[in-house]
Amino acid sequence: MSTHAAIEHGHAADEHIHPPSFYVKIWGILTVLFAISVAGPMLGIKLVTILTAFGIAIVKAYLVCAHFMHLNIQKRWVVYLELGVLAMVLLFWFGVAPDVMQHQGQNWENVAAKQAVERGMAAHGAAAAEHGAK
Amino acid sequence: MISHAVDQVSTFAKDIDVLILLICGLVGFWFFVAEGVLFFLVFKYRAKEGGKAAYIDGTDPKHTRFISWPHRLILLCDVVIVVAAVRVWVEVKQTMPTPDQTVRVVSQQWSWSFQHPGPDNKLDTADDIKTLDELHVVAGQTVQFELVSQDVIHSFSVPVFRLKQDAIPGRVIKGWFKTTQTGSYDIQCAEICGIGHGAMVGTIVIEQPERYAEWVAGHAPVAALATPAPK
Amino acid sequence: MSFAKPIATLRTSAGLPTGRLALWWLLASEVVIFGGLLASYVMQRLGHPEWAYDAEHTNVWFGAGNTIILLTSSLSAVLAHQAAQTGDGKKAARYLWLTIGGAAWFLVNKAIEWSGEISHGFTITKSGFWSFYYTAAGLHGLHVIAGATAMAIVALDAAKNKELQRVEYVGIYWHLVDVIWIFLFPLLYIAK
Amino acid sequence: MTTTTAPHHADAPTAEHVHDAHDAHEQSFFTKYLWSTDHKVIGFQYMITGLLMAIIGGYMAYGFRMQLAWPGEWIPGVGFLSSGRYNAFITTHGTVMIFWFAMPVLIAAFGNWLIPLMTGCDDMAFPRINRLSYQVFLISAVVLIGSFFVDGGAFGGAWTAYPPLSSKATMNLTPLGSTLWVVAVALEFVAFLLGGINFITTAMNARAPGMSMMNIPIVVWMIVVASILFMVSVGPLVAGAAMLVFDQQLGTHFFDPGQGGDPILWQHLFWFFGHPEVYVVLLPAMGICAEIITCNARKKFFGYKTLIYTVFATGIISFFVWAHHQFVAGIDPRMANVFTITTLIISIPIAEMLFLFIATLAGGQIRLNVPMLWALSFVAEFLLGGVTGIFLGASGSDIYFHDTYFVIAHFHYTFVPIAVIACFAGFTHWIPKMTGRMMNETIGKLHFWFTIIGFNLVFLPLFITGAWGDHRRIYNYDHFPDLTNAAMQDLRIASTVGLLIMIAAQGFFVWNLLWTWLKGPPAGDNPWQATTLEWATTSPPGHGNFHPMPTVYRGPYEYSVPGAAADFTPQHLPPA
Repeated sequence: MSTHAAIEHGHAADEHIHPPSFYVKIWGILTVLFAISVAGPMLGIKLVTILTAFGIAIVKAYLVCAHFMHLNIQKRWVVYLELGVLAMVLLFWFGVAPDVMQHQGQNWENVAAKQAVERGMAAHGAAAAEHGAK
Repeated sequence: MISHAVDQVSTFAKDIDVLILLICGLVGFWFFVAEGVLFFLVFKYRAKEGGKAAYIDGTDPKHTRFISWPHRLILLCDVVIVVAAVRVWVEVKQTMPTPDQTVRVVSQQWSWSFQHPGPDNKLDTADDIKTLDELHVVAGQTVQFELVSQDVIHSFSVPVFRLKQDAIPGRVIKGWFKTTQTGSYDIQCAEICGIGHGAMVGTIVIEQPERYAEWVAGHAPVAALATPAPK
Repeated sequence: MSFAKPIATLRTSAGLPTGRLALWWLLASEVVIFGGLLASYVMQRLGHPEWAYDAEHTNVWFGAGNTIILLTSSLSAVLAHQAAQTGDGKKAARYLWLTIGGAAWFLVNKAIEWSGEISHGFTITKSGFWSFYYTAAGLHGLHVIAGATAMAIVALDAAKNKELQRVEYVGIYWHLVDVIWIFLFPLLYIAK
Repeated sequence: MTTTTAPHHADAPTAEHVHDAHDAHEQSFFTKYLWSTDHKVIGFQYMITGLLMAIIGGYMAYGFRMQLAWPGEWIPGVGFLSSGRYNAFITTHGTVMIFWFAMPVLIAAFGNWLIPLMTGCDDMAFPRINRLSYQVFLISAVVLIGSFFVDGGAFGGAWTAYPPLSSKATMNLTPLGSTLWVVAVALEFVAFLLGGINFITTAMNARAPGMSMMNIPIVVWMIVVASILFMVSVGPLVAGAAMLVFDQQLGTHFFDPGQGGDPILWQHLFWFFGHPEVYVVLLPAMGICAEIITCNARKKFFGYKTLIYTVFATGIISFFVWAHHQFVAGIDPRMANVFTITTLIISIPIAEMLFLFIATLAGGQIRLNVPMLWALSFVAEFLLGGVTGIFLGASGSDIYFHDTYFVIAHFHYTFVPIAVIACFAGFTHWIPKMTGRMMNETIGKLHFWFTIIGFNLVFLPLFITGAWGDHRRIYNYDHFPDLTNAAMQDLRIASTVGLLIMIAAQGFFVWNLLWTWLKGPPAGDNPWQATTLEWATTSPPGHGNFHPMPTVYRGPYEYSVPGAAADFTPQHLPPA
């Protein structure tokens, strides 16, 4: 059967063995990236923080998935499966955010959430001002 | 069909009924065609002594056209329904005509309370009329309502208006209706809200301007006392 | 009672071992569970700027320490897999125990961190941020415990050179736990 | 492991040889029926548990329909139904029928029976996980039933459990019942996640040699796609269930608007799962009917590949439509337009599927035996459920129909065909295989006709009461002046009478089961002369299912092949 030939072939591709040093190298890159992501916020620039924190998280996740989980030598559809599932999470986000992230929309207003934001900002603002004065 | 049993009392009630009739016609057609074909085929191709079934895999265009053509027609029907439904939706939920009057509808377990603007026709002033379970509006006027909830989710449903909107605690949701005749009708809670849900009923009283003015005059100063203050 | 594997377990019509196939589906289901939680968190967080003040009270150093622990334990998990590939069950088991050690260290850190926060009044009911903080990190912590338990079982077998393919499977699961933390760390600790 | 290999194993592949001999163990009653890892036994466990839970759900329906027909009267077997108990009854009815009847029977029971048999292997890929899945499921059922006996009684906030009603004990008045409800549902999700991974893996990996993707029987495809849909859609709700329990028991504010939470978030979490869930139970039901219709029409399925692609399309689109349950529930009205469009798009693949079913009949030799009657009635009744959905998917008309009895009638015209009709279709079709005995055709037809008549009598009147404004979840319409009139009450009574007929009709089913048990004639290997692999083995299949393991040479529905001697050519038959 042709499917069986494909299976054997697939197996051979999965069973690729890297030397331990390869994994240590990946770990080294991960550690450096991690250091940057911790250092980023210390600059105190919001945009840099977001970029270093989440950009690097994505790169790190990619490295772990590709080289530690071996998704790079896995069957293609496995990657598509995981990405497809992730796409459903994004779909959920975009379907829900207009109602939950926004506190106001056409003919409606989330008064309670706005009040919670104001209350929180005021309380913490006062606290922060106090903190700054010290 | 619906107006037979439930009056059309708002301006958009008719539009919703027409939409329902349109959908009824379109899907009814397909329903009866499909059922008809189904029963016809079951009858025509019932097992016969020594008969042999045809060997059809359903890839030949000669056969598939019996499916693909109805399919395109259904798509067309879908487009018609979407256009009609969205038009009605936009009219009822997305537009906001300039109101003659604004009222506040407050839902709580398990009653409705209403805040009428009073003689000055402005909400949140001293002469507001607060009532329990009874909403008074003027026939022919456009009324805007602000829907709020004190505790759990309720739903402001007035079948004669064909109007329904959930009240979400923490949110103010606005809507409108324009009445077309006088009468008094049910306001029902359409979202389960606890053990009293089955008894959460209010009345909407639609009156001629004179009667309404009388009611306002009779209730304005002292009405505040009649309110149970559900804080 | 010894358990005889059915033929069904040993077939590979889809082209990859049954255990790994199931694992990818398990991971898919984990992705949506965490995805749903984090999507809810992110949209609420963006809608509530005041949560940033709550986030200031999280301890970046605990988070950072735990990140490096998990990254390193991922390395030892993949080294265990590598050892299993070469057929060295004893070495694979040693690496797995090292990974379990990382998991334990992670949990100890977490316990110290949380008890400190709770004693300062930052409990799960303090605000929306803290609710999500404890729920997300708690759910992740449960996965750490589950992963460590699974690794312990596999390590006992692997030391006897049995079921070596499972070393890879627990490893993949462990990397998922790591990847989830890679996103939790900036979401809960860094973004302020 | 003993390797007592029977002689007819000779032509099985050697690699698989050693492993299919575990029937050599002597097994006690406990290990054979209660602690078994055999997929057939687990299938029976799911089937029996599901049917017992259906009795509970049916009892609830009996209770509240009687209350609605004769409000405030004493109900035989139930007593007086207060509004709190009424709410608990409708909540439990909905939850049980979907999570503890439709899912275990259609996916778990038929999935367990059919996937290994139809794909030609000896068991599930993970028999012990399979057993664990059933045990978790059983615990979840016990937790749910237990919620009726705790302080405050069972949860009464409807199966959608919208907070803050579900999250605050001061509002729902069921401090423990509501938490037990969430825990039970969450446990059920875990059970079906475990089961689903098993089904998917087995169907993907454990197929008999030669069974390519396009040789898989439709029902297996359907159960696999349903399991995938379930797995992907349930994730956010699992997280949501944890959040809801924390809100109830720890005092967090995930869904509490007063403290920065948002009740709408739960609605989205719930319906993001809740809508695909409809297809999770619909697809296996359609698969079961596809098997029965092809077999009894003696015809190849019309457009097998088209159907499979349509199923994929349905599965994907089903993720894009969830907010049509929330049109008037406080979401932004602009979003409603998007979801109206996606909702009407999904009518296309569903219509396509039903057309393919109908087209399969053309040119056939239709045997109207009991399974076929059930399967055809599935198509006939589901059509009505399908078309009435358009009224609710179109935002404009949903403003009026939302949360009325029209909705109830609509989704019962989908769920009753799914859970009851397709379940009986599959049951009567495969029980000869699973037990080795034929059921009685005459009793079966009586059962069929009385159930169908009862069912239509229950729900046709409800379309009308719904259109006339009856709202759901109301224990007594006497409070609503506009809804208190004799015509509507007559319709409500008609509906209740229909339910009594439907319940009484199940007596025929019990009679038929007893008859089959006591004097059912032996079924033989292939009583329906079907082509798929499960009919290639003995009835009931022994441990290990096939001796020897089969090899597949052709597609699943080779009926009435021109030139062939018989009008069916089984999948495992080597080409001449």
